[in-house]
Amino acid sequence: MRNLLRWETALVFLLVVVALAGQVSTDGSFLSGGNLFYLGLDIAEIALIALPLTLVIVAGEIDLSVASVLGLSSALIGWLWNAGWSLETILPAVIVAGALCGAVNGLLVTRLGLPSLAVTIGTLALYRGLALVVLGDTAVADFPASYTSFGTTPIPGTDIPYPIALAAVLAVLFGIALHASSFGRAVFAIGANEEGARFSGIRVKRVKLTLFVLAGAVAAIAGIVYTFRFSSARADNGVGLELAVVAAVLLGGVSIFGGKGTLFGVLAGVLLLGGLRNLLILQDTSTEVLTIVTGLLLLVSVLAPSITRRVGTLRKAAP
Amino acid sequence: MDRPPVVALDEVSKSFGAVRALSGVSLRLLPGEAHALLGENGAGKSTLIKTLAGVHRPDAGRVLVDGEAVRFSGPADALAAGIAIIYQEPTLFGDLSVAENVFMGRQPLGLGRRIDVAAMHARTSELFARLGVRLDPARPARGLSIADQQLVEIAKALSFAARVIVMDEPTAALSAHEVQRLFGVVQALRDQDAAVLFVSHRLGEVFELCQRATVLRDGEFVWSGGLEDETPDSVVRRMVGRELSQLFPKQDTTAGEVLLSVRRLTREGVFTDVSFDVRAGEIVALSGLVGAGRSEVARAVFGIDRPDAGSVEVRGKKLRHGSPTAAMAAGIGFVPEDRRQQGLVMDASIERNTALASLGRLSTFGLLRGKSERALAEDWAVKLRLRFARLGDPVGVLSGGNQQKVVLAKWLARNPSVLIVDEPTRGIDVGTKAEVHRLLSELAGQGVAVLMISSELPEVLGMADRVLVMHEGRLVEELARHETTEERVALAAAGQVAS
Amino acid sequence: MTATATAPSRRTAARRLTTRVGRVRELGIVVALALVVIPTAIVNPRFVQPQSLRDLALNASIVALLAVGQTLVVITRNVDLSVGSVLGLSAFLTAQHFADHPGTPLLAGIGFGVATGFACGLLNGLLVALGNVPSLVVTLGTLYVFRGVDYALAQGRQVNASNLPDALLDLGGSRVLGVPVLVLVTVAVIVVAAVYLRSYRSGRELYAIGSNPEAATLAGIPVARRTLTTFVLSGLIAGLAGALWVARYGTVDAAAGTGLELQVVAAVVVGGVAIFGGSGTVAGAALGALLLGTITSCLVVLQIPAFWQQAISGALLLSAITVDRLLALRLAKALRTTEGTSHA
Amino acid sequence: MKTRSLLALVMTGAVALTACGGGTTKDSAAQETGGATNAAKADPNAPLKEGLKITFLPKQVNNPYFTVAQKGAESAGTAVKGEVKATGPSDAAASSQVTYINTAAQQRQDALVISANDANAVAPALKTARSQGLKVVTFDSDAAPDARDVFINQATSDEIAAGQVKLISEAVGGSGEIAILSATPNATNQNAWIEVMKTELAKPEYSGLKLVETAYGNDDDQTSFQKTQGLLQAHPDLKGIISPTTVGVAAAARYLSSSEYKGKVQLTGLGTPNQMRKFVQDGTVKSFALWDPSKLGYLATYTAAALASGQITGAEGEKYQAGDLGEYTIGAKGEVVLGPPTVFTKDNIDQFDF
Repeated sequence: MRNLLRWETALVFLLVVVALAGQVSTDGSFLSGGNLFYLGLDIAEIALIALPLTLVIVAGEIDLSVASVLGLSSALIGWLWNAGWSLETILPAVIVAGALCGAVNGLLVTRLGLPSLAVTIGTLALYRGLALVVLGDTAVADFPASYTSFGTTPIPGTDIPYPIALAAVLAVLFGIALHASSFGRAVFAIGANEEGARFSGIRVKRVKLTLFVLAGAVAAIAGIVYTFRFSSARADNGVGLELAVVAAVLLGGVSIFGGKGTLFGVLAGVLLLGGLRNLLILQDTSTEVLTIVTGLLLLVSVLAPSITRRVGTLRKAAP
Repeated sequence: MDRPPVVALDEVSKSFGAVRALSGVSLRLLPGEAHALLGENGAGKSTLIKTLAGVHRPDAGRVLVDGEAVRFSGPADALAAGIAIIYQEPTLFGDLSVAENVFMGRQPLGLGRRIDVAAMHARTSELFARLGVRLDPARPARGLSIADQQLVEIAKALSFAARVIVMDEPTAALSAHEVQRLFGVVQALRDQDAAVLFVSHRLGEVFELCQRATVLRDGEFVWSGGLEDETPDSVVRRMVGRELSQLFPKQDTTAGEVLLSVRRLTREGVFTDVSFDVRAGEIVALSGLVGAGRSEVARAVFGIDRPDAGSVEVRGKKLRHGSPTAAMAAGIGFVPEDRRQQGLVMDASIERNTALASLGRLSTFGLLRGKSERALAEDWAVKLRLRFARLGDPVGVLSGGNQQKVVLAKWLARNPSVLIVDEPTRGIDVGTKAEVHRLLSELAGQGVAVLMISSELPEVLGMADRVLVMHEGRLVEELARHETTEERVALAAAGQVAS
Repeated sequence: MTATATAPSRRTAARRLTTRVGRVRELGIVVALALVVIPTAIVNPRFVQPQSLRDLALNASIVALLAVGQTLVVITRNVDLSVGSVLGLSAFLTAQHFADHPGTPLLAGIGFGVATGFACGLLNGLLVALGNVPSLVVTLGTLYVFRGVDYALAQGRQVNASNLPDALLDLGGSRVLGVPVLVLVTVAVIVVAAVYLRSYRSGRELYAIGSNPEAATLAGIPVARRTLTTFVLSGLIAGLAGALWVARYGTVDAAAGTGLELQVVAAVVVGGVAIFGGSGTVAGAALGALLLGTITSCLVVLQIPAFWQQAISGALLLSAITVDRLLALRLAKALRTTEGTSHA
Repeated sequence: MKTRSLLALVMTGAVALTACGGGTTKDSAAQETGGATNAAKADPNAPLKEGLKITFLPKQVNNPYFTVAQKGAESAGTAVKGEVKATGPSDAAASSQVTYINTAAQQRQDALVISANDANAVAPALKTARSQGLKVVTFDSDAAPDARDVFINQATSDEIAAGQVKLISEAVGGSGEIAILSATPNATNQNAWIEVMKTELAKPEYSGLKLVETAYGNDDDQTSFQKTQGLLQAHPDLKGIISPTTVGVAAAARYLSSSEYKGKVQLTGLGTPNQMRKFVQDGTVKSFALWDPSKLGYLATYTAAALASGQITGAEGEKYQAGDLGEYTIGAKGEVVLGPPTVFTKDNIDQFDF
């Protein structure tokens, strides 16, 4: 526990360092309202998906299909829009579809007892494949500006993008669910010791199913955000995003083995990755550096706790 | 017995962080002897064994093999020195065949250093024959009963003609018959001049098998010597360092209404047609050999496993099958067999573990009330005399006995009307054991119906108002308190019931 | 229960079932392959002509190679997600090496690629074995790092067939007795790995590690060293695959092999290797790769829109793990009823 | 129950946030086409400003084709005494350019030269950037017309398509089945060319040629390989393949050269000389075409400089000097055409290095 807290402190410290370095090196444009608006837009989908995924990983499972659900929901939006549905019907329908995708993952994991890693690698291909089947390789772009502007303009009078406001609201909800509710306590217990949780009367299967459904639904919401932000419904939207989200969650100090992690850490992780990325792009750093930095941060995030632990025990053992 | 020791520890110390697990402990294992290692939980037995096994390196002191100081850099070195360890929890490879488990890393080789599978199977069969066991060498280890797993471990130790064999609670999972077999094997090993280090909480077995013993307490060496002049009482005194009051203090209570009623419960291939009642104020023991289906019945009653047929009723109301939630709502509490895996979340705090079964009661609209949670944990920590530093500490740092108290607290916090306890004192030191027994007795006195599963006959005899005996998945005998003798229970458990 | 009386027959039944499950699993893939190939061949007989069969084997061979390395890793309850990036890095460096040093002997150049893979694998292995960090995360990290290094070294350049020696390009197309050399190399690697896993102590130890890591430590198995070895082997094979990629495609830039890791993991899982270690064979994994590749080719030949391909391979992967699970449950039940047979 | 209510809360929250008022359908949605209004007036004689800051944003960095184009852009930058910096995503996903467009706006660049991954996905960001004063020039692959000032077309679709059909007709001897191996099915330029090829093939002089299939290799080596094999198996009498994409044509050439179809099945397409040199020399490919990507980059960058200097506004009919390339005229819909593609054969291929 103490190690985790230390890791989150380190994250906040890193965030401050990045912010200050960015501010100095870009002559103040890094923390300007305009840039923060773009930064917010860039991390919106990752931030959204990271919320339920944190819970899933804390419960000792993983969902790699989230980006494909995002793509499928985007494809569905385009397909239904072309079919003449109204957006007011499409959006709830798409969220339900996302929840269904999550439910399929969850049922395969809980009912058949399959490992979620394998299941969601399978549905990663399946859902992306379905997206391609639905929309093919075409793009649907003729959405009304009243909707797409949610993704391109800030909330009037502020520099806050709408998707970030949505993510913030959901973050509070998920934070409460994970850290202050009996549901969250069950999630931690399942991740730390599933059998023990079951023997304590926790409905392990139901909790896990709920988590996968949430992951699917939120991934679909992220798909809506993505579609309107780029006013482009395509089957290949968000390809590969799952790795970025997993990277952010792990960087946030969530244990890949489950049972440990905080939502605050994850949000800090998302911000750190997004901020660093934004800063590097502002600095015209070449893309390969971005790729390498992402990878290194991920390595550091898993190596750091084990190193601090080792140093800690050494220090304790010294006297 | 003047021969030099095969293996000896000389003033060995070992610390983990601030915790001193062993300080200046010595041990001499002579060829041809069976030597008991005794001590309460947390006395340092496991650390000592792991030092012999090469898992831990001592901070100070020496490990001597044939009188020469050695440094084990890992388990492989210890194995090479002829030290075999049979751990309390079997350490088999479920995906591999039984024969490969026996010969892992030492498989007989044929042409081109390739493994000779036929030879390996043949040699495994030979070993099993020596143990009097019929197991297929080619079958995978997954699915073996705990007793069979233990036997594979023993065969493994035999397979490389070890000069020192360490057995950590080898009899915990074995039937009386198998225990006798094992003792025969130990005798045979002694005849071949091997040394056997025997760790057990069952003092009867210790006195039957061993010639000498070493006692540890709180990581320190207490005593070592021949057992011929000792009695179980004198050894226990050395272990706990104080006199013990009566071990099994069940008070007499009058049984009330039937609280738990199990009818014709069946789970295919596991247990068949099990029916019994437990009344308020009663402690009913479910006895039998390990693998007879006792724990499985308890799991099915609590809803962990779904029975194929039959019913479970609490206060006359039928329970939904396969739902721990329903069982809990009806007032059943369940202290499971395996504390570490099933009873507790080891990384979580004492407080959280205590509250884990009461989350619903501790929250409003799904939101937890932190104060109530803390108050609950504090309350039960006091009631059960839990020894701890902070309620926020992970439960994993507690001793086994204190961990068991946390499990009990978790269930008692729900005020259960039916409490199922599966091996409630397994691997617990003698002092805590007495506390647990007193607690169960008090609960019964308060009108709780207690169903107790135990492999220790003295415990069964001391605690139970009635004893149900299972054999191969069936309930074969029911004995009232006055009828119960060690012999009748043992006979019934072996399947020999006087009709 | 009359366990004692019926035990022997049940026991052998369980044993037979166990030994069979492995074979059944591989047989299942072969059946699936037949189910895919035969209808396609009926629709289009050219699908089973020599050239076409060669193409099928060639298409699968690089993924099959990577699947062999991945199997070694997965058996020990780890995973190597960086194989696609290692392949890309090795492919580019090999091609660049050949282009910069036109006189390089063929084997030396391929050795260069293999050495690249070796270095990457070593890094992965050291991080996993010594850093005590979950391999999923480590290799996810190095997936980014290796690809980034690849981009950084390539600087947008591309190595074209005209810069590569004919000997290398011929390797991608030439045949021995009608079988393409690439396929022969793949088969050789599969055979070596299969024999190693089946009949050598250290190979069996990999299964032991995946089956029960703690027990493996206690049994004196050098877990860290073996884990390191599997990652090195996986990297090495990915390096070789990178060199062969150059031979096959002739045109290489820094993006070669992007996203290949998912195909490889899918092949391994479809091939019956348990994702949590302890069981599976390289032959199964290679067959899995062949099946997935063949399905893609069949869709092309049957002129089914390519959009279906991904959905189908996803569904296939899911059904593979489901079948595995059901088989395992059946096996567990069979073993359960043979319990309690230890007393003679 | 708690979990369910939580779920419900999340869902309704999301729905409430998106649902606003009456039904918005495809039909009801008013198509508001902004249309580039060129308020400013062009001054053909305005001097090129010095020190212009121009961002060059390819579909994907590390793509060899764009690396060549980037060199042209950089030499144009030197020619106009401006500062050209190349940046961009490492993947060609529809949306990954948006960040870079936003960044260019943040950095107060003068102009943006971009090859759009997705015509629509980049449009909102481009519009925002233009509203902040950036001049936007698209090249190679256009964005939505109202989101950019000028589009530099490598060659007109007619020129490219007609050229490709002519090359394959010559290669196969005027008759036989042919197929097309394209990039992705939604690649705008590919589809435009394929359409023109179809009308071209309908002409009497190509009556002997029969287009049997269009396959999509997704600009990926492996997929292009498999699609080529598939075409050959599905159509036993196939005589020729047109692959109007650099990745596809190289992959197809490599496959043919190492298979028994070498010399029997003809191949042409759009490819770079360096990629194709080997296959032209070994006879797999007789001829193929391409414009010079570096000239494309040069022209696009020069045009951006002209826009930023006020020489042109992007209106039809405006003329301007593009350095070494001479004079260009802006055509309909703000398009500028680089010129006819070069045809490469065994005889001339060694004169080119890109």
